[in-house]
Amino acid sequence: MEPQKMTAETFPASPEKATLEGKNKFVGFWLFLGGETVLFASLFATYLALKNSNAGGAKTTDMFDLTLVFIATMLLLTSSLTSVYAMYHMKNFAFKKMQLWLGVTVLLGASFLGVEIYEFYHYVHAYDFTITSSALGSSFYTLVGTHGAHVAFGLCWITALMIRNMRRGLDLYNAPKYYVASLYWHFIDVVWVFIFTVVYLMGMVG
Amino acid sequence: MIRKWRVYSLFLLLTLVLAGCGEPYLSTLKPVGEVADKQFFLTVLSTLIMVLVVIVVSIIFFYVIIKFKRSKVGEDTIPKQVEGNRNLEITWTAIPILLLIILVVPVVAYTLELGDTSAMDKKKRDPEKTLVVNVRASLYWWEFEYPDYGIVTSQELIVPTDQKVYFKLKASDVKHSFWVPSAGGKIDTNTDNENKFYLTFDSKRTKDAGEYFYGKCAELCGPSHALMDFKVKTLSQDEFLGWTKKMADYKKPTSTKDLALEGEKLFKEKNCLSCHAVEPGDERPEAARTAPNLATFGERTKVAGIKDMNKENVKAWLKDPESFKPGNKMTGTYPKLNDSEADALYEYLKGLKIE
Amino acid sequence: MVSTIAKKRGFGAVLWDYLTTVDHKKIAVLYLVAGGFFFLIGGLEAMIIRIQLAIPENDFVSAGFYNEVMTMHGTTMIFLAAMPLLFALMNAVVPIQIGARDVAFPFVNSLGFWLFFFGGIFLNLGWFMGGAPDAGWTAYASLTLNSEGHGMDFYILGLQIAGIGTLIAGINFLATIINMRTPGMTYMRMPLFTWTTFVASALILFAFPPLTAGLAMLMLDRMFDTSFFNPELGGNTIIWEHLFWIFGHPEVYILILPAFGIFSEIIPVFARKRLFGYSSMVFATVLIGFLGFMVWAHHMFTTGLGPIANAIFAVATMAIAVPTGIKVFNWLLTIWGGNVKFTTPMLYSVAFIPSFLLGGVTGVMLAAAAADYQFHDTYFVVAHFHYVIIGGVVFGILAGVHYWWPKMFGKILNEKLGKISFVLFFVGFHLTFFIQHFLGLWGMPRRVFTFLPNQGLDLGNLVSTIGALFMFVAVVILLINVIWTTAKGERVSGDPWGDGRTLEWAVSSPPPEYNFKQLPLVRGLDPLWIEKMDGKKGMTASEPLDDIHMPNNSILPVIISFGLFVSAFGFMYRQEHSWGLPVILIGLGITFATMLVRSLKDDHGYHIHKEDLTDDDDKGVKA
Amino acid sequence: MGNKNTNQSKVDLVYRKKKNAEEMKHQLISFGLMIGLTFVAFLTIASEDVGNWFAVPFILLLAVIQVAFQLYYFMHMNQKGHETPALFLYSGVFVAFITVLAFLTIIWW
Ligand code: HEA
Ligand code: HEA
Ligand code: HEC
Ligand code: CUA
Ligand SMILES: [Cu+2]
Repeated sequence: MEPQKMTAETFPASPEKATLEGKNKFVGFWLFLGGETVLFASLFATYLALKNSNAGGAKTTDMFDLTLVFIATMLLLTSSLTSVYAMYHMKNFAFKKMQLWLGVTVLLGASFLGVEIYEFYHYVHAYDFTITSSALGSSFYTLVGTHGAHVAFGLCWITALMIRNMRRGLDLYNAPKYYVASLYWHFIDVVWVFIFTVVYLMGMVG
Repeated sequence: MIRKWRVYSLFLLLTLVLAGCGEPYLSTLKPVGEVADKQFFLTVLSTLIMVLVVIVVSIIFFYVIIKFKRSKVGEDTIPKQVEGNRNLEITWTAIPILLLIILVVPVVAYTLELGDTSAMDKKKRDPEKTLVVNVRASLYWWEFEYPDYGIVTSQELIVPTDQKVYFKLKASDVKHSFWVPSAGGKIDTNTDNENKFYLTFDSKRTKDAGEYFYGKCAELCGPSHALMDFKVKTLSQDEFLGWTKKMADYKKPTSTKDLALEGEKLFKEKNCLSCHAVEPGDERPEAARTAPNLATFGERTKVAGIKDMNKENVKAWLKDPESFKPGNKMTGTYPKLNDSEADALYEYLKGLKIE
Repeated sequence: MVSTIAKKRGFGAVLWDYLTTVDHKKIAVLYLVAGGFFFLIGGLEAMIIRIQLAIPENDFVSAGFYNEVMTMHGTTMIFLAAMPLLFALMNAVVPIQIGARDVAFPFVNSLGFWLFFFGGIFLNLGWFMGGAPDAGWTAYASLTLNSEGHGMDFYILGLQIAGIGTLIAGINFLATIINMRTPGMTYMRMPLFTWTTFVASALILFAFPPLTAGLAMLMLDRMFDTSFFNPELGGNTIIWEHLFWIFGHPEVYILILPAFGIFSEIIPVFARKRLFGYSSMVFATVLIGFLGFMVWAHHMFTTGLGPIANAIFAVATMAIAVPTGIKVFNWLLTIWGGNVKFTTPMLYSVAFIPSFLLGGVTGVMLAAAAADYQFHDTYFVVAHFHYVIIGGVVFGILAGVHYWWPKMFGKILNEKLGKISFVLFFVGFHLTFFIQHFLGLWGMPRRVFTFLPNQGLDLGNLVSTIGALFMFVAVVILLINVIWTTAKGERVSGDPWGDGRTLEWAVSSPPPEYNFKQLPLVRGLDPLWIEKMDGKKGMTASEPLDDIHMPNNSILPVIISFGLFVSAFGFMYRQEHSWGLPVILIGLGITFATMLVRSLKDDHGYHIHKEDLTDDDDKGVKA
Repeated sequence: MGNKNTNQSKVDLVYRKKKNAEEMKHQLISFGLMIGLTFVAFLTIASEDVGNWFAVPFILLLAVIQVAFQLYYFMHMNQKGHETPALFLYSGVFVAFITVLAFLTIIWW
């Protein structure tokens, strides 16, 4: 059964939780985020245990470049705001605007990823710092790389949602999907806050 | 009839337990030193508490399953649907907590006490009072280094009685674990760092226990993990000092027998020397010491830590170590030996002793 | 009606039905069959262990092969037998117990099964492809990295795939219990099996990610030359030990809590008496789950963490005895004053109490850190965990299988065979493992492929092996029972034990695909019992009769899991064969493309119309 | 698909729009604060004068505050119906915390 077409009047206040499917998605996804928290904690913990194990190679204090990290941080933080903005439009049943702001989110996210890839490339070439060069390298690239992979997955996900629903518009079937994708995107940002603090900023002070 | 059988089986069980109380050189239930004593005390104390718990629960258990059988209560009766009972809940929360407190106090005390190795790190350590032995575990053999005396031995650990013997332990390939059951609990030999602990051996009880104690590798380390045994010999403190002197003054035994001389030659030709040292004062760095030190091989009671020492076994080991210890690191590292070569090597190795 | 149609369909159609099913009851059957199969494999491996150790210096198997058998026994039993069998019971029962028509995510439910299935198959392929895992089920890093051949790769990749399946299955149960309860089914009215499923699923949610992370690191180290665990480049093998046990300890509670739940269902039914101290049972369950995360280092007392860490973890570990004790006494008090009928499920439940008790108290002995320096890695530990696992988990599974068999398949397992099998299993179990406490104390390390004669270990090991033979016979009789019942057993009603208390006994056996025609109204704990005591025959409906929404079947879960299965081969052979990389990409491509298909294609399910519901009266709620 | 919102009146809609706008305002403010916190954190590290004994705990605190904004405003945990998410998220945080604590204290000893 196709979900019925909606109007601004008939669209509920919390479209993400208006159906049982939506409620399930909402709860299930939050549960998933609880698990992700522990996954990242394991990687963070490993990084912290190994962060001085550079095996004679480059140290974090030598390599990290605050400007680059700052730019990346701004890009990702702003993308978090734009995705909030998209959800604001979703609640107001403004489909076009929602799509637009999601588009901006994707662009910002993609630039973040670009900066990160450049950064990795730089470490490899300027410092010979790779995932195999030391325990530090292994744990650094695994932690930051896992975050990067999450960003990449998030980009694909949001893009797919946008394309799939371009013609269809908003309804109660896809609203939870959008909502959950935006939760995911914020979570990526949460993780990044700890990465820039624990890995980069603390890495600068040794 | 059934009664009698029950009593009989109880007796059987008891005799089984008592008769099989383990061998004194291997069993944790036959402690031979202060460390093992403490651990044995905890074992007994905890067992007693547990037996008490088991008895109490069992009494209630048998009471309820016998008393409230349907055949006794009646097919159609519907029991009162009791919700619970606050006082009972409090009781069976409080009593276990009390029992655990009784257990926890000595556990924590002993854990801290047995973990105290500060004496071995003291700047002005008197090696005669606080002996330190460096233990290195490798696939599937043990090396014991006495840094104070510049001695290295393998497979057999010699320790003085009636004093704390401190150990610094590590592994050179994969993780192993150092365990002398009758002298005390184990500690792992890690690949990343050194572990420290101590053991003690009581002179009187070690005498009664026999020639030597069994040591074991207690962490899975590969196919021959089960065969990674070592022996512990105890000497009185004086004897021990004497032993270290002899070892330090070790002179290559000069054999007169042709066969032994032939063996010595073979030992060089067949590449043995590239791994095995034949002097206790091995000065090569650790990484180069890739095989057991054979300086006192002639005094060992076991070949490769596991098989009885005799000509047959030594020769069999030399010809095909794999059949003794699957996956050992000696197999295939030297040219094949024929029977007479093995004879010669045996003759030579047998002569490697202090005197 | 439904079942007669099923009988007439060909084998192909039935197979296709099970491959594509998203019905929790059919997924339960899948878990039961797969988990049961792996239990037999694991048991066979146990028999090889015991035969090899029957006499000193035996050469029934070689040292290397023994390590493979021992490793695979532990890994198979924990990951591929015990957990899936519990999942089978959870899937069969929990949605019905809370009065739901389905789980929250039927598709994910099926995906969880197929991931587990393909992971399990992959893990076992090592037997046929040049070496099974051989570093113990704990796979300590230095040994794993040192292990030759592909054995440990099978372990790493197989568990990674199966682990993801378990994780999403856990999320599914959580969401189901949170969202799908029928009107009136408040948290504090949920049956204990549902509660323990809930807490165990939460443990899965938080315990599996560290395992995932650890396995990923092992994989990177083994297959991509990183150095997490390579001390020469600054790595540290202890990290793996921590990650493994941060997962591993909660894992044992993931196993035991659902078993506790099963006993808490069975004992009240056959004692005809409400569970004593329901709320403290719930409280104890949650507390055990919580404490379970703070004790993992008791597996590492001898690692050298230092006396203070050891002391802290010793105290924390012992604390778990308290909530567990609360449970034990509540079970006893449930029987007290009851009217006990000793059916096979009840026999297992009653036998569980003293058996598990013995295992539990030796656990507390192990927790005494300084004493554990002696016990660690000896047969004392082997005895401890088989007492809790078999006396707790396996007894629980066997009790649950006998208890819910009629619900799942419409026939009661033969009671006579069931009781014979129980007696043999019970006697064999104690014979096998009681003596092992002493073997450990007498100085026998675990994971040894042989032992020397005349060191006081000969008789004990022989006794242990004889006990294992008893268990073997018991399992064979159980199999016979299953076959006999399937062929000859008689069909039963919805409430075959007569004293059912919870909602699953309010629907027919087996239940219709939609479980409840109308969702039932729950008025308290043990809802069916309450209605029965009020003289009613069944539950009161909480809604008018209406169309029922059902999810569509789908083959996609199988394909998604298969993709990962394929890519695992690529990962494994990447370093030695040039086809490795393409295979990785193909495999992952299959998986991700299928996931994309799933998300792009709308799947709204279908409806069973109410007109089609009214004519068969014995299905669903009797209004 | 039981949608029970068909009878919503226009008044309701206006009210909702206003509420949404209100919420968006809060979110904008928290975004501003987050950017500010980030600035402070980077400046703390960039400046030579701040000692590490202060800088490290300080930036960690800033991170926690920032993440709280993210969770409570951007991810709506301040709204009703988030009790279960909060329970599970905090359970995850608890496990995360002891994991990190353990790795900082007993991995190297
Ligand atoms: C279902 C599985 C399960 C369960 C439930 C438990 C339960 C417990 N376990 Fe066990 N354990 C394992 C499975 C399990 N374990 C496995 C598989 C291993 C080995 C892993 C490996 O190395 O391969 C292991 C190993 C293991 C060790 C490490 C040993 C070593 O390797 O050196 C320790 C140490 O503390 C331990 C402790 C405990 C404790 C304290 C409990 C407690 O939860 C028990 C609590 C229960 C009771 C105590 C009984 C009832 C209580 C009362 C009646 C109240 C009164 C009681 C008292 C006052 C004592 N376990
Ligand atoms: C759920 C968990 C579980 C279960 C149920 C069991 C069940 C059994 N285990 Fe256990 N075991 C472990 C988990 C489990 N085990 C773990 C985790 C380890 C540690 C591994 C490690 O160190 O890494 C271990 C280790 C272990 C050891 C120690 C090995 C060593 O350290 O070297 C021993 C030794 O006796 C043993 C014995 C047994 C026996 C006799 C059974 C019996 O109860 C089995 C009974 C079942 C049967 C007898 C099935 C009979 C089979 C058939 C009838 C099928 C035949 C037909 C076909 C296949 C078609 N196990
Ligand atoms: C790769 C280096 C290597 C070479 C070359 C080598 N061995 Fe060994 N040898 C070992 C190792 C390692 C062990 C310990 C094996 C074990 O116990 O697992 C050992 C054990 C022994 C033992 C038993 C030691 C004991 O303490 O009981 C003897 C004897 C021995 N080797 C003699 C020889 C002889 C003779 C040769 C030459 C013909 C030889 N080895 C060549 C590595 C080597
Ligand atoms: Cu070395 Cu086991
Ligand atoms: Cu544990």
